[in-house]
Amino acid sequence: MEAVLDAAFFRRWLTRVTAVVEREATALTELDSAIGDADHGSNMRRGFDAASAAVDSEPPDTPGGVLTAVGRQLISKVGGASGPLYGTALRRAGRALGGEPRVSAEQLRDALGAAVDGVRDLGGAAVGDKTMLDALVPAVEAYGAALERGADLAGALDAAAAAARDGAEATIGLRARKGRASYLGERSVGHQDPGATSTSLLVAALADTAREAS
Amino acid sequence: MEAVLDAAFFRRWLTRVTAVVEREATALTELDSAIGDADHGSNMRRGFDAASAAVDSEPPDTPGGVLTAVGRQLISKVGGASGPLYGTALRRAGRALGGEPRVSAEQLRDALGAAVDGVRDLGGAAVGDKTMLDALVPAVEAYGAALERGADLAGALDAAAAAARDGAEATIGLRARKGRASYLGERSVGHQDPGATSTSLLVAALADTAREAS
Amino acid sequence: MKMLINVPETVVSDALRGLAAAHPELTVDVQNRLVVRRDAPVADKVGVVSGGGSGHEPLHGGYVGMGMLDAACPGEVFTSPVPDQMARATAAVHSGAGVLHIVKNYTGDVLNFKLAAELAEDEGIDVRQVLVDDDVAVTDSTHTAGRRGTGATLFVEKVAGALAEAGAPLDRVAATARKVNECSRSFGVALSACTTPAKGSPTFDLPPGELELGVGIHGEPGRERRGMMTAQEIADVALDAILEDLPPGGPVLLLVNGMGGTPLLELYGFSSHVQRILGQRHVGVARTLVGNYVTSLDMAGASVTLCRADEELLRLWDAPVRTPGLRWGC
Amino acid sequence: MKMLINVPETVVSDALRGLAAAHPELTVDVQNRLVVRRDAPVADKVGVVSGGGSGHEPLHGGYVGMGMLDAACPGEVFTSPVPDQMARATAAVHSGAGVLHIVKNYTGDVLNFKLAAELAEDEGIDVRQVLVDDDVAVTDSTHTAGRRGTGATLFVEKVAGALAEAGAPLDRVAATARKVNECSRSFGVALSACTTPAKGSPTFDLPPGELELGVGIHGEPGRERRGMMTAQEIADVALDAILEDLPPGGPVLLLVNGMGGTPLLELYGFSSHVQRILGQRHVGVARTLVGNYVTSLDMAGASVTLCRADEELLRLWDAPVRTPGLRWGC
Ligand SMILES: Nc1ncnc2c1ncn2[C@@H]1O[C@H](COP(=O)(O)OP(=O)(O)O)[C@@H](O)[C@H]1O
Ligand SMILES: Nc1ncnc2c1ncn2[C@@H]1O[C@H](COP(=O)(O)OP(=O)(O)O)[C@@H](O)[C@H]1O
Ligand SMILES: [Mg+2]
Ligand SMILES: [Mg+2]
Ligand SMILES: [Mg+2]
Ligand SMILES: [Mg+2]
Repeated sequence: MEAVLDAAFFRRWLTRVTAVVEREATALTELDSAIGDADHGSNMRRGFDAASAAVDSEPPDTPGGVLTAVGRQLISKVGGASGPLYGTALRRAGRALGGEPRVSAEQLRDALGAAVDGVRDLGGAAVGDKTMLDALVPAVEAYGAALERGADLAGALDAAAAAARDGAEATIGLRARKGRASYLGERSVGHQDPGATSTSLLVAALADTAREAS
Repeated sequence: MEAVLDAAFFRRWLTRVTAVVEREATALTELDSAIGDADHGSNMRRGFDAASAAVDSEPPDTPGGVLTAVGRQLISKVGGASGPLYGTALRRAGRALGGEPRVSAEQLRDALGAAVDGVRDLGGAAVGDKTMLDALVPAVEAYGAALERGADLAGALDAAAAAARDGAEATIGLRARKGRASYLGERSVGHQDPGATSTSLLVAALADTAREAS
Repeated sequence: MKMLINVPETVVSDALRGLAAAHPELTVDVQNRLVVRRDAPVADKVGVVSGGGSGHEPLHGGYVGMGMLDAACPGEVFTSPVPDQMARATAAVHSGAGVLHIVKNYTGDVLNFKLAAELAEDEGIDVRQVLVDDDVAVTDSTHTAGRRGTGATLFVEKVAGALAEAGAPLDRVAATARKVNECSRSFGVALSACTTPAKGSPTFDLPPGELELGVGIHGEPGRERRGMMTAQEIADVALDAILEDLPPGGPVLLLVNGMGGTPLLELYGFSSHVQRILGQRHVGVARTLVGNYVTSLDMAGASVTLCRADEELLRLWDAPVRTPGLRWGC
Repeated sequence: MKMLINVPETVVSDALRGLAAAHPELTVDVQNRLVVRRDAPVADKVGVVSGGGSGHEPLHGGYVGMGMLDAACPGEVFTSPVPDQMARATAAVHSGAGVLHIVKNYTGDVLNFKLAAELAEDEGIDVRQVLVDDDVAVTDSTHTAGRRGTGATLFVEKVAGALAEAGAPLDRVAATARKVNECSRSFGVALSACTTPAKGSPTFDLPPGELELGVGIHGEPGRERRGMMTAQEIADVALDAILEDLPPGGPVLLLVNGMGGTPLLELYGFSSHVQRILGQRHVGVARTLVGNYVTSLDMAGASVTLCRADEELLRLWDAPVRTPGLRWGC
């Protein structure tokens, strides 16, 4: 059975992401310690804990509502670079999904595109700058391409997750041009970007949520 | 040939002490680091370097003059507890030797006694308090006893040096009641007192100077 | 690494509680993480607000008070605060004359202050922003997020605060704050990494006998690792980098800043080398500050900041200031 | 351990040169190791002199100036200065009204100041001495050199300096200084040992997960080693020891002092626990100071000092002071 993209789906995704971030927080902080300031794990954990708590206490009844609420929490609880960037990404995605109780795989594609635009507009980074965009952009592209090829939601999200993971890994070879890691110049090469890594976790959680439902 | 206790003898002693202190400075500081503030070696080195330089530049022509000059330099260059204590000890010893160009082994005994009194008066410590007195007092006693038994200068100073070394080693078992080490209470037990150790070096240098001359 | 804390999670709120108890002249909102002058908003005065990650104390909370900041928003350790904090601070110090945001140039600070300014402007508050980006260690600005804001933040906050206190309008306070930043350059060096409470171990490995040149204040490694150098050699490298880039002009304000873990004895010694080299290069020093002003937790090391100061800047620098971290003239 | 120095031998003179350059209001005699108020001797004013080993900065050189010390004599690191320094300082600040020596109770300081007082008295200068011995960690005073002088030194120097500035005669300045000491108690804790330049490695080994309770400020180990404790537990132990011994009375001056290597963020957090516990025990806090005031090089840790303060002490505490390390009211 094909997964249904309703509010419950995105709440399950949120629960999963919160658990994954909890589990991976130390690893994310470790990555951030090599080329940043050793806080990405705690930032993500603080944000998703707050988002889970907010959504649990006042559950929105649309997919857009869930994503917007998560985005708002990330903005007002995280700080740092990742807080406003992820927060804006999710708010834009939520806004793109509008007030519908269920959305289609195609609508999700557009929402993901809006998320990319949000990160680009606010942070001014491009693909190749060694940021979360290096996982997010390939993920969104792979998702769209898979849908084009006729994949179902779970299949397309699997493609997205694989692309995100590859994108995150490929940041190892990149020299950072945005964010804190850019201060290191050449010395940023050889380390995986923490934000790209957390993005790949968020996308993998989407795929897992879809697979679990189908 | 019996050593002659003239100004040259005490200058040779000073040269020897300066070299010994230079060599042992790290070890003395190490001892002071365990139960004090890790400066006894550099204190002694600073003091004897200054004393050597002063005596070389204006050589006194009596034993009393040499010891007084050394004492004055220790007081005005060392600081800490050991500076005024050693300085006063040597000034008192120098004063006891008066203005004579040569002194006897018995006069040296009285001068050493005056040194002990100087340390006692200024510092208020008694034997057993884990200080330089625990090497100095047995050394002076052993020296006097050896002279009584008819030993010559070199023999009596050898006895003094042995007693000083034993006294210094015996401070390991003592609990400090004076100086910085006293702050440690029971924890001062098990460590050799730095000041008693440097005293045993000063006395050994006296014996070596006498033996070298004889 | 051992720390004098209860648990990492409460480090910032505990410190704010301590600040509140020690400084009754400040209003500290522990819940919302704000430090505000007790007499805010001061009638007809431009409000001056700054903020950033915690771990740089006394920056910024320690610089709240008469003649300097009206409010500060401390974030988590090394994490910029969130827009809600800055928006609240802005509202709390707004007397009608507008509010200046002093923002150190880090992606997180810039983005969060940007969102905060939008929120404040929604409330009808006139907000100007000045970016501090004085760290010459970050050279290649088209390939980076731009230069970091470090020691010059102190100069900008002091001068802008003095000018606001004197009743200058928002545009003038903002323009002068920008001028201070443009006239300032910094360079930092680390002899050890720092340890954040959340991580609990040093943020990078620095073997004995090596140091990091061109470090920031967030425990990130620097531009270059070298074998250990003397204080004098370090002063040379720092001043070479700074003077190459510093605009020409008259005498300078000099800040010899400790990173937190370096004893004042060493800092003053380091400062003597800095002063000697400046003398050799014919750079006059009008005012000197030596101490831990913009720190990086327990990191051992120091930074040097120079600011070309004209008569006006010196006058504003000398104006009375009364904060926990900087005080004179009253 | 890495240090921001040239060579260990010049650490103190380099720091004095740095102090001189940063503070034109002080006369620094690098050769003779003296820091003196530029306007000394102040006519008809009692001179106030202190000194001790270096490594405790800003103590003592950083407390020279209007309303506090007239002169300070810095010794080598952790080594008391020599009598010649103190005698010179005494002569330099003697206006005819006599001179007070503020001496921390360590054998070296006591002996050297004693010899210095004899030298000064030979010159016909009336000298009084006040011993500071506030450290309650040293309990067994018949079996020790007596309690150490630590944090209370700051209180004694500030209050004696204010009273001398107000024109009080020598006996009164000395008596009040003694009263401050008698009303003060301190307790210190180390999370790490410090490293002296001469030794170049930590003065004692403190394994991860352990701390030293009841430490002094010279890198000596404390009275007891324990497994790591929270800030709150440490505050409890320190206040238990202090309050058991503190004379009863009114509100207190509180100093939460950093040993040098502990970030201000942690110190303020620690201070919040100290204040909370004092509140629970109904001890009113009249004034609070949080920061690195009496340090021990780069040692991580903190000490707490309380001083029962009557109206007069509070007035003297609040009086204007203008020194590199403590400044208010002017
Ligand atoms: N301008 C930017 N655009 C997109 N992503 C960015 C940008 N700057 C930083 N990032 C991402 O943010 C991550 C760091 O997040 P985090 O550590 O939480 O914040 P901070 O850098 O403020 O400490 C980086 O790994 C990078 O992926
Ligand atoms: N009151 C005293 N009487 C005699 N000797 C003392 C006294 N106090 C300390 N000492 C000696 O001084 C030594 C320490 O000297 P040093 O380390 O140079 O000075 P400080 O203790 O001031 O650092 C001790 O090991 C002890 O032998
Ligand atoms: Mg980070
Ligand atoms: Mg010693
Ligand atoms: Mg951060
Ligand atoms: Mg000493």
